[in-house]
Amino acid sequence: MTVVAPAIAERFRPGQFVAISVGGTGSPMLMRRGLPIHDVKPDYGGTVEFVFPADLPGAGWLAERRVRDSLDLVGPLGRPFPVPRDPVHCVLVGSGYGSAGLFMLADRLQQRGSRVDFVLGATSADRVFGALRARRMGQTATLATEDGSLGVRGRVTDVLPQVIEDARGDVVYACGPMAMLRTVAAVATEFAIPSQVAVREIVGCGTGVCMSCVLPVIGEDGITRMVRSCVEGPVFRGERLRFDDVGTIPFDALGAPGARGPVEGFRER
Amino acid sequence: MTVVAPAIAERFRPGQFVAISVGGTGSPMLMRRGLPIHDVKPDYGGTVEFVFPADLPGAGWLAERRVRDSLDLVGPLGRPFPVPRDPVHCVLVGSGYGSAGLFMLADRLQQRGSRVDFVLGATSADRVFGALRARRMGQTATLATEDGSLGVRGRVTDVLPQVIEDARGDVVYACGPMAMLRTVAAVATEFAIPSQVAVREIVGCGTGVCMSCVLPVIGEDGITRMVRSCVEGPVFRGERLRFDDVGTIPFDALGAPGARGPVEGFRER
Amino acid sequence: MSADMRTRLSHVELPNPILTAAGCGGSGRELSVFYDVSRLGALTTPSITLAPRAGRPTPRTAETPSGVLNAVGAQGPGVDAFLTSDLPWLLQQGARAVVSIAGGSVAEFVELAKRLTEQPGVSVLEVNLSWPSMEDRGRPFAADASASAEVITAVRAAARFDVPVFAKLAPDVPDVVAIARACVAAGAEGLSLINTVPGMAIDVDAARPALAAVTGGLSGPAVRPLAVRCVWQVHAALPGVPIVGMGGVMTGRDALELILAGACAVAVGTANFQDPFACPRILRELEEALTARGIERAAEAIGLAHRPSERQPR
Amino acid sequence: MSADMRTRLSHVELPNPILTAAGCGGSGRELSVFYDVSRLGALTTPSITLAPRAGRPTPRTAETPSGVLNAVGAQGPGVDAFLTSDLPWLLQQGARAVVSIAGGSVAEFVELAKRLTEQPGVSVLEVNLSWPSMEDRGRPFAADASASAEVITAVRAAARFDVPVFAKLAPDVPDVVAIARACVAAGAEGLSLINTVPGMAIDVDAARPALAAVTGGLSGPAVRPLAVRCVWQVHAALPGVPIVGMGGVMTGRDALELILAGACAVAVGTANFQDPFACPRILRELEEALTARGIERAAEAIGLAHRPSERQPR
Ligand SMILES: Cc1cc2nc3c(=O)[nH]c(=O)nc-3n(C[C@H](O)[C@H](O)[C@H](O)COP(=O)(O)OP(=O)(O)OC[C@H]3O[C@@H](n4cnc5c(N)ncnc54)[C@H](O)[C@@H]3O)c2cc1C
Ligand SMILES: Cc1cc2nc3c(=O)[nH]c(=O)nc-3n(C[C@H](O)[C@H](O)[C@H](O)COP(=O)(O)OP(=O)(O)OC[C@H]3O[C@@H](n4cnc5c(N)ncnc54)[C@H](O)[C@@H]3O)c2cc1C
Ligand SMILES: Cc1cc2nc3c(=O)[nH]c(=O)nc-3n(C[C@H](O)[C@H](O)[C@H](O)COP(=O)(O)O)c2cc1C
Ligand SMILES: Cc1cc2nc3c(=O)[nH]c(=O)nc-3n(C[C@H](O)[C@H](O)[C@H](O)COP(=O)(O)O)c2cc1C
Ligand code: FES
Ligand code: FES
Repeated sequence: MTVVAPAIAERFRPGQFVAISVGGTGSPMLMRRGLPIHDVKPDYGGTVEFVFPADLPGAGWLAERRVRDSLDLVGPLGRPFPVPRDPVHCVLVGSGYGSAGLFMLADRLQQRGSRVDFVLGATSADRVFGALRARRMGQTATLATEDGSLGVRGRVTDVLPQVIEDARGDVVYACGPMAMLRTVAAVATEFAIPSQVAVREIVGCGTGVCMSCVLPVIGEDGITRMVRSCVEGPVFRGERLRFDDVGTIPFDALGAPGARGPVEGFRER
Repeated sequence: MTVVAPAIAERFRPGQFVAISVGGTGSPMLMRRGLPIHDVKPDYGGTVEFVFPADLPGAGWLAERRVRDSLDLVGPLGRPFPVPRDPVHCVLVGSGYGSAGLFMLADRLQQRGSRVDFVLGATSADRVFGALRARRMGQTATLATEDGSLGVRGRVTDVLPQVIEDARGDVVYACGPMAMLRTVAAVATEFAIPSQVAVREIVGCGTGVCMSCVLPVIGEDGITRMVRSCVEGPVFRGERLRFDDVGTIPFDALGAPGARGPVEGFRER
Repeated sequence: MSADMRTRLSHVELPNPILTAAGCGGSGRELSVFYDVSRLGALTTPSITLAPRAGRPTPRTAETPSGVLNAVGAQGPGVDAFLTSDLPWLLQQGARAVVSIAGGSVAEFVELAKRLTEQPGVSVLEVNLSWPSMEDRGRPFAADASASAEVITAVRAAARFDVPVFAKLAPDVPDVVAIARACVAAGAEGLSLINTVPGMAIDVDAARPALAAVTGGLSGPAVRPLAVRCVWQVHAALPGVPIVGMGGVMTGRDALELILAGACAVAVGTANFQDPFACPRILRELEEALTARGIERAAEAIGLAHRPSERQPR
Repeated sequence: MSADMRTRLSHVELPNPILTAAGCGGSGRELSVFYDVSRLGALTTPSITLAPRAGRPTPRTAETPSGVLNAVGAQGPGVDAFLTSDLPWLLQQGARAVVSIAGGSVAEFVELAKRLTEQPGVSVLEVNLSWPSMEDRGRPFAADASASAEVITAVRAAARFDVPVFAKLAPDVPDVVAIARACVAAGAEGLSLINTVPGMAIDVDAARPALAAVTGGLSGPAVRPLAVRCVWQVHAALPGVPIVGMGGVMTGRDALELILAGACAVAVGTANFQDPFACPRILRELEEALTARGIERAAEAIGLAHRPSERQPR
């Protein structure tokens, strides 16, 4: 979906997202959906293109929007992908609609003289996003689908090690579902290269006030904190994000329930 | 608004209404709006035309519907206007969008050889519904607007006595806001002729299950009951509807709070 | 292959778990214009009172976001007319009747229970405990465990032994489980959860309460999270007690949500206003949802969301 | 001509009646990206606890019809970090701070009240009584009049005399007026109504609770009828006591609804998630709504819907 949004288009940096509101005024759906920005273009003073999955709650309403309808979106939000000053070899990994977030990054990296190799995948061919564009832009573009309907049969993470090796990758960038990011980060660690992963499902406010989107992340000081992926992410260094503990409060996290904190009651507000 | 609804078109009798649902699936607006049927036509297997006021909650959503969108409506509902077998002189009084309910009635009355005189009004010219059609169909058509922007300055009830006299009216039919129906009924009583009034604002279910739409009505047996205007109305005999007691439970109504019934608690469910 | 939809309210078997909620399905005649009411698991009657009641003044209902406020005040014909007209009509249709009763005192409840179960025909007696107690300055029985238990003990003693007594509870109490326990200890065979939640709306243009009665009961999808929570908590505490879940069920998915929380039947209220075909539609959707999940008997889904969770890596 | 929007929380004057609700406006820094937070009547902080808290596991929020369920569990930095970082930042912006406090025991509340009011800077202390009491097996203080009063008495004694103490109450009690009276008798200068309502949702596809914490608090327009009702009842019973009304306010009309019911200020919670500009927008809409009705001072609208009604013929 493409919208005219000059202010967002102007300020956007790769990895950032827009938080969109669905259902219109008086909608029974109150939370925003964070969606990766796929493209920004100078047309009509600045347009922003984003991709949404067909099963996103509110997707039906979004799909019904027509030309010249207005849409309520806030952005660009979040911390962008860090882009190295010097040319390096970058492997960009995307799954499903998460791939959408990678093309502007590739553009920026290539402007700085970096080499870009793509690894894109999805459950099936029709859900692979941007395969053509990846082929056009990337030094190489490796595709993987779980049903084998496009490229290799399997997951992006199955082919990733080979790609890193072949491309002599210096860094991995990824955007996709959490389970995939976890494997990507692990693969990067095996190769002893850094990974920058962008988490994808941000539902809440997108602006840091609702505290929905926290993840256990290890800080510079070695202390784990529950940090908001909408403002302190969506991009994290792969080795800082404690994937195994997502969905929990690790016992050693700052402020985790322990001897000192108040007990957790059966219904706390 | 015109919709294709053969089953409603086929069964419709003047005075009946449709109960429409606004906002689509998952809408935060849960109640139906009862709207007078303006016209039914044989096109496309049977279409139904109804009118809704611009300030109806949900009017914005209704106005946004486009050709071929589907709409959820139930009808025809309610008891129709009784139509005399023999030709008589009928005065049809409508206010605002309530006028919409009168044209099919006029048609039916004229088919039976009755004479029809219209009295239509609204706050201002742009809110008078069907003035042209009334002029075409009626023996006479008297228009009244509160600001004088069309026809006589004043309310329909100001001009009604003169029309009844001129037309030698045998019966008055009316559809419009409650306060107007009340005066219409009073005028008819003064002329010692019957009035048939159709109440207009029915919000709830339209099918008799929610008990929202009750009015105090005197039955054949002389006992006042709180009756549902969606199933026992929307058409009532003017002299049976206790206009002065609308919005109350008259002390002499069947089951009114009294010596025998349980007390009314501060929050009863 | 379609799922086996049968369910039980205590020893009473119903062909399917979709009921109308009290006061939301009329006498049954209104809905029978649209479908055969014997297709319902059961029809729950409006709360029957001893004397006829004219109800509260209008406006009686107001729309709120995803909700409806009502202060109908149990307009109804009284127990005599119910027994001579409405109940026989329902039985003649082959429908099952859950009969809701409401009284201002224990004595009224007892009288109603006796009168209604003298003859066969009532499948289940549902005791509306949200009714204001005349003896406690209009405070609803359901606000207090001992007041609730007192009514249930008396109703259980007065009603025919083979008619199960279900206590219908209010959600706006700090501890719904305590009230539920007290009712079950007092002899209730089952529980109905939840009644409406006291609410209010103001017509901002008129600067007046939107309802003539000022406050009213909130129903509809807005309150579904309260219903799910109450059913969940009570089923966790009293897993053997049958629960009729209700509150904001508009679709088969919503009905399934309450069943997964622990309800063995689901009553549909406000949805009947929005869609006269709501009950048969919800039944069909529920059946499809179960089949799609490979669940062959509706009964298997009851309380399923309580099973201990294997922590999955996400 | 624009309306005079000033209002008072006890003796504290605010430039306008629109506040953020506790836990819904972050530390203020997040919203300051969008507008100057000194334009708020006040910013209410998340409930401050003695120790830092990591909060509850995710998923922490779920969407329900016109509502949001949350079980964030008051993630926060603890009182020390609040005093050294968040509060000075707010004051530096020229913003006013209503500081919400939460403790598991009376002693914790006392410690918090002391620490926070030792230095000036706190405009109002809001006592979150929905917090589970460690001394009463996790039952919230707000469920019980005497437990609430005990906390308020102690906080009032511990806090600086010139900092008004507001008691924030839960709506899910049979008689909110009784709790309100007890708090005012115990020394509360005002009341905040309402906190979230305990609710739950089940992910029907996973057949699991949607929240990691199973139950959560319901907020948003779904609960506005409860908020209006509580504000109305408490204002009717205690007309002189200032009330901060909140619950489901999304627009200026909604804010006006609570003011007409008796609130002298309105806090905006969930709407901040939906629209980062919610507070300034609601303030503007409220001002327009007042002006359109010929009301020159916001204060004149407080409780206006309570005026006796001349019965109008309809
Ligand atoms: C804001 C938001 C809210 C949403 N809320 C809901 C909701 O409430 N309910 C709901 O049903 N859906 C919800 N969705 C939709 C859902 O999260 C995804 O959008 C949906 O799964 C489809 O996305 P996808 O096509 O990218 O496929 P995905 O399921 O995201 O997967 C894409 C590909 O990632 C790769 N992958 C997956 N797992 C691994 C792994 N472990 N290792 C390596 N690779 C892997 C595979 O190649 C897979 O095919 C929501 C989405 C968004 C954005
Ligand atoms: C289902 C439904 C729900 C609605 N809910 C709301 C709501 O919640 N809030 C809201 O603001 N609006 C609501 N409305 C809108 C409102 O009821 C009317 O639709 C609105 O007043 C405009 O209708 P109208 O143009 O017919 O003018 P009306 O106000 O209906 O009046 C038309 C004309 O009737 C005549 N008339 C009026 N009073 C008298 C009298 N005493 N004697 C003689 N003649 C008289 C006058 O000529 C007047 O100009 C609702 C409407 C419907 C159908
Ligand atoms: C108009 C209306 C009338 C009701 N009348 C009764 C009643 O007489 N007795 C009763 O126990 N509950 C009554 N209820 C409550 C419903 O039975 C049900 O518990 C509640 O509405 C929640 O379900 P819902 O959200 O599906 O409507 C009534 C509800 C409504 C909306
Ligand atoms: C995510 C979230 C966090 C909240 N945190 C607190 C809190 O820390 N302390 C408190 O007293 N209330 C808290 N609340 C309750 C709100 O302050 C407010 O009372 C409630 O949400 C109703 O208002 P709303 O419908 O405008 O959100 C929180 C609400 C939400 C949604
Ligand atoms: S989405 Fe609300 S804090 Fe991140
Ligand atoms: S509108 Fe529901 S009973 Fe008439």
